Amino acid sequence: MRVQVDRRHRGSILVASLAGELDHHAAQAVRITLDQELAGQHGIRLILDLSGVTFMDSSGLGVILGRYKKIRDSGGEMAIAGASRSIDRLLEMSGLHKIVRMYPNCEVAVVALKEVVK
Amino acid sequence: MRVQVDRRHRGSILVASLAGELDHHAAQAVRITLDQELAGQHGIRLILDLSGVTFMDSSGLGVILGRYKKIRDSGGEMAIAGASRSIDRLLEMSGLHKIVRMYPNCEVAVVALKEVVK
Amino acid sequence: MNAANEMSSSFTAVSENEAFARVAVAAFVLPLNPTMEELTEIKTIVSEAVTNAIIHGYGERRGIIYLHCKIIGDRMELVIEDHGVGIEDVDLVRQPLYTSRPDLERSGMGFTIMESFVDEIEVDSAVNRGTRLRFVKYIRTPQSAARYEV
Amino acid sequence: MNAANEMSSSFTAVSENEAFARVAVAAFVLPLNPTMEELTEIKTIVSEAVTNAIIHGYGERRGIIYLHCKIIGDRMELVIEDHGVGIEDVDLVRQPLYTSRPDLERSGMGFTIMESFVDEIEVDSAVNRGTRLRFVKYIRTPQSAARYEV
Ligand SMILES: Nc1ncnc2c1ncn2[C@@H]1O[C@H](COP(=O)(O)OP(=O)(O)O)[C@@H](O)[C@H]1O
Ligand SMILES: Nc1ncnc2c1ncn2[C@@H]1O[C@H](COP(=O)(O)OP(=O)(O)O)[C@@H](O)[C@H]1O
Repeated sequence: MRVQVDRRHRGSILVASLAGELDHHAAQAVRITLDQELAGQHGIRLILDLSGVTFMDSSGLGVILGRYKKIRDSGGEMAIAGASRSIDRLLEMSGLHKIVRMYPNCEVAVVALKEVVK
Repeated sequence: MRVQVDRRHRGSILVASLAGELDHHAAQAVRITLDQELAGQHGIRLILDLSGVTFMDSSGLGVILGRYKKIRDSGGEMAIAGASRSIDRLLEMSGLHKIVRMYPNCEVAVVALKEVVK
Repeated sequence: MNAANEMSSSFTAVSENEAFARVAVAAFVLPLNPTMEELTEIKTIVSEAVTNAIIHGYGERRGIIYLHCKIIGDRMELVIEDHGVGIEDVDLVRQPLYTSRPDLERSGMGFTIMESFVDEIEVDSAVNRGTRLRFVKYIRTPQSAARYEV
Repeated sequence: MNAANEMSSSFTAVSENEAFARVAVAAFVLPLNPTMEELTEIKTIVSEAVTNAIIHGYGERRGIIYLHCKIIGDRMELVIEDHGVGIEDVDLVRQPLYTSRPDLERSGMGFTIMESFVDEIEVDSAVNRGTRLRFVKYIRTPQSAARYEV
């Protein structure tokens, strides 16, 4: 699984783009990579771009929920962008789509997240 | 495996484009489709376009050699176009590339075959 | 394909093999021409069951996972089995969001997802003997072809 | 991955399963990061051996094909076995272009191709008992990643 983290708009918003298959095998590396970015940051705004994720199961849900809780606890905001129909279905089953902001793609998410925190 | 047969230049040259995996499982259907086109034809000119073939093994060699013999026996010409590097390797191992004309793509093969039979 | 087509596989319980198991079962059912959605559901079931066998069934121990798949007509039967620690209270663990390993950030959604992606599910488990999941799924759309090449 | 990673599979000897066998082995060795060329070679070996078991080993009869794959470091061991008719003269059939079934338009190139795509090959066969092929192949390029997703 590839994870790429970009800083947008003078560092106020982080976009983490995941690509590949987000299963239990990939989860640990994704977790470590993301947590390095989040470490010691308060009020961070993170967009998880899932548009490159070709497969995901409940291990992926665990990673997403884990990051969501961390960010929320440190006064930040997290959003999901570009979830496929099948990922969307899993997010819905788990109730995650009720607590995490979801956007069709990264660009929309960036614009929306800037509004939210203003 | 998909097989598509096109007639080019007022029917004087047949182009059969194969797509998918040409293994033993696919071989029988490919054989039947091609032999229907060849049936009762004399002096036919066939270009086997392999550019869409994503996998091939020795069963594919058998199909190609079988068509080559039929066409040669009825006074026709056969050429292969668009073989990938790995298919090329198999054709070379079997000695087929010494007896069958090979071209990098379909367009080149059409031009060349028109010259050959003139 | 009137007679049954069957496939068994056993493999080392390591996380590298989660992808292998998904792909193997997907490739096996491909001649049924499942839709992309059905194929994703099948891969997800396999992934959940194999992951559970690795994390919960065997944990730190090495072990072997057993998989059996049988196709008759449009019916797929799938069995995934481990000889690990087993489950004490099957009704409890099948509840949505229940997980015995929140420390590993498990979501507790595995059983819920598996249940919603199959037509039948059967859980057999015995403590210190292991766990056996049996699924039945009908591939309802033999017409619509999903073509994959690996 | 210091300890061995192993996978066994057995499946109905029907031509639909040729693609399954190729894909399963390819998916299993993928964590070694083989090049595209190595992956094609591996799939081709599997395809040749499984096809031979179906056509020559079992012919009209139904039967089961056994496959075993083991990875230790960069070394892959692969065994493909049938319990079919067996081979009387192994030296004869290994010759390039030899085929006992020209009526099926077989090319007689299976053994030649398998031999040139592996580092070691071992053929064990007994008439009316079956045939067992054992291959060793080193994945020499663990660095260069070929990424496939199915
Ligand atoms: N193969 C297994 N062996 C032992 N326990 C299991 C197995 N599969 C599931 N369990 C138990 O069932 C619980 C719920 O499983 P599941 O719904 O997949 O959620 P999760 O894997 O996220 O914990 C697990 O936390 C575990 O306690
Ligand atoms: N599994 C097998 N069981 C019995 N005979 C076999 C088996 N594999 C190969 N053979 C014999 O070896 C011959 C050569 O095999 P091969 O080189 O693969 O060519 P082909 O399959 O095109 O005939 C076959 O024609 C067959 O007689």
